[in-house]
Amino acid sequence: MDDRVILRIGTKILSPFILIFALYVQFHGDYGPGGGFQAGVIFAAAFVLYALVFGLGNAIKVMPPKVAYICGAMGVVIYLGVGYLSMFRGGEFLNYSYLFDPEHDPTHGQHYGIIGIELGVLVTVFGVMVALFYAFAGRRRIDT
Amino acid sequence: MDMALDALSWISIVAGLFFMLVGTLGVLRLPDIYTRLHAAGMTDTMGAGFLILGMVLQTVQGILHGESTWWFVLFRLVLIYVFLLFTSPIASHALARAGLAGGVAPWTAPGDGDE
Amino acid sequence: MISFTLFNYWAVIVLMMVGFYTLISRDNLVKKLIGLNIFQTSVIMMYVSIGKITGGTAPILMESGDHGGEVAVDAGHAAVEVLYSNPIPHVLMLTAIVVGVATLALGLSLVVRINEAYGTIEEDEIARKDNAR
Amino acid sequence: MTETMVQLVDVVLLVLLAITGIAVIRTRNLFVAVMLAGIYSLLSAGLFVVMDAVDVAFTEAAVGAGISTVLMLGTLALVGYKESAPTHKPILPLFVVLVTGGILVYGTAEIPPFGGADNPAHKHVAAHYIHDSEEEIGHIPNVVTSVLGSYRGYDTMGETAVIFTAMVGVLLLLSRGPLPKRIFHAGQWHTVKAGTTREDMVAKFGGDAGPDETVKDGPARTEGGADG
Repeated sequence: MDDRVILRIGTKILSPFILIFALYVQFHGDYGPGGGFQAGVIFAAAFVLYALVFGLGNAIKVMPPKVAYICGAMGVVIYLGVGYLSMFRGGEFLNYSYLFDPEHDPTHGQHYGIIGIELGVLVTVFGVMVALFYAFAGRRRIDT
Repeated sequence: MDMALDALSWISIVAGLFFMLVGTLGVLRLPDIYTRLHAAGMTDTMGAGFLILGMVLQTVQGILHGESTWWFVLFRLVLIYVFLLFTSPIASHALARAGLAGGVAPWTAPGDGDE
Repeated sequence: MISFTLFNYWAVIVLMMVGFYTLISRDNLVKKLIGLNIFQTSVIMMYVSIGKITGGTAPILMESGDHGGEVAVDAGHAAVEVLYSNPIPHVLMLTAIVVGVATLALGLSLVVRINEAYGTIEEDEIARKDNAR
Repeated sequence: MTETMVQLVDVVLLVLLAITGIAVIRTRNLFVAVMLAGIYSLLSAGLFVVMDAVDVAFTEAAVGAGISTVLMLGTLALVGYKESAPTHKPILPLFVVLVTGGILVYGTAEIPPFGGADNPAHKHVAAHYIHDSEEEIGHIPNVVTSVLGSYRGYDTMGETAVIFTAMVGVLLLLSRGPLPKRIFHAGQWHTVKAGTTREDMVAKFGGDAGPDETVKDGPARTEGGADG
């Protein structure tokens, strides 16, 4: 092990709080500033911090690039899935009012629809940001 | 009571601004990265600390006036300070390490130390 | 204030032109991308300042006494109308920022590839090497 | 009183932004330029808070000042920190910029005053969103979220797809992709034979030891970022 004790311990203490803060931003987005984009970036920032302190090799063990790529694609699928779900329930594409029964309160469906698509945005942004960081940091430099 | 809290809060906010100013001057005037980090670290702990203390006093005043939801604001302010206590020294430490790894020799006064 | 009515727009245009100048006058590709970034941020500022309403507050609806904001302050006259800034530019610019970082990443990766092929990221040197081929 | 103070903060932030922008133009150390770009993003986030756009400010602080800076530093670790001296006279770009800026300023004469509550921009659907979203979308106090998620869900969907596409593009360009057909090294072009790996080229021409080193000390390898 190297001698960077303060950095390693500090990262280990802070990382879970960064992740929790990202989730807070995600789910508090209905009531205050925040939402999927910001939460995704903050979620990714925790992994970037980990990679900076522990090295890219260890970060790849924690979060393989493939998982990041799949996350990036999965978010779009979740988003489209919510849209198609409301379509199959009898409404228009992305009309969340139809997510529940037509007699049901339409605002209920709207609320869950927004939570669903925000989740999709979170997953995509998180995956894309981590993948971008890996792409740039994992590149080997050829001297020219 | 109100007056006292308000005055205390403003005093600590002004003190925070003073420390911020001194820290900024230090960053601008000091000779090398390590001494500048020293000044910047003071900005974070003392300056931001006093500013948050001032805001906490304002929040306490609100709570005394029966604003029950301001407890959350107080809680968040305390959390912010706790995280500042963690992140600021770690960031300074990381920067100083990076400077050392990058081969920046610490500045010494002319004619002092190196012969 | 001295005719503050349009000052904000003018200042934002100045920032925009600073970014534009960086973009067209520098040869270094990374510097060009930084200039593009500044330009883009200034455009976002332009939109956001169109959405601002003087005396307004952030478009987060508040119920009386719940968030301790404007309504609570004006508790004396009960049903006071809270003025909210226009949320539409905020929504549009929110997406623009994230798209901006996506395009920036794409541009930076192109810069990395150009550097690998040419060994430089200065535009005139790249042109010179192309001609010397 | 408060409005005057808000305008004061606004002016101070705009002046600081202009100073930062001009410093970006003047510096020749790319590391410093990237750091100044991060400062620019953070200052503009402050400006967005002043202009009541808290969501935009949050995004700008997280994305513009955070991830953009990290990506640019990652690039600088691969391409180097020095910018060569400008070779052209700045007269033509300056002329273009001044003319464009002049035209834009001339165009602002038709813009309604800053901050007016009766501006046309606030008359169309914005009032509807603010007044009726509580009823139509349910209890979501943040209007930006309900507009982003529900009223303008298509926008957000396309935008999610755009960043996904950007990831695909960057991965195609950067992740273990094929080497360029020719590489410029030591004053001449070298043809890269088919089947040569990146490791072979690093062994032949020199380069970084591996991914780990690139990350660990990459941005730290400037001269402390100190230039004046």
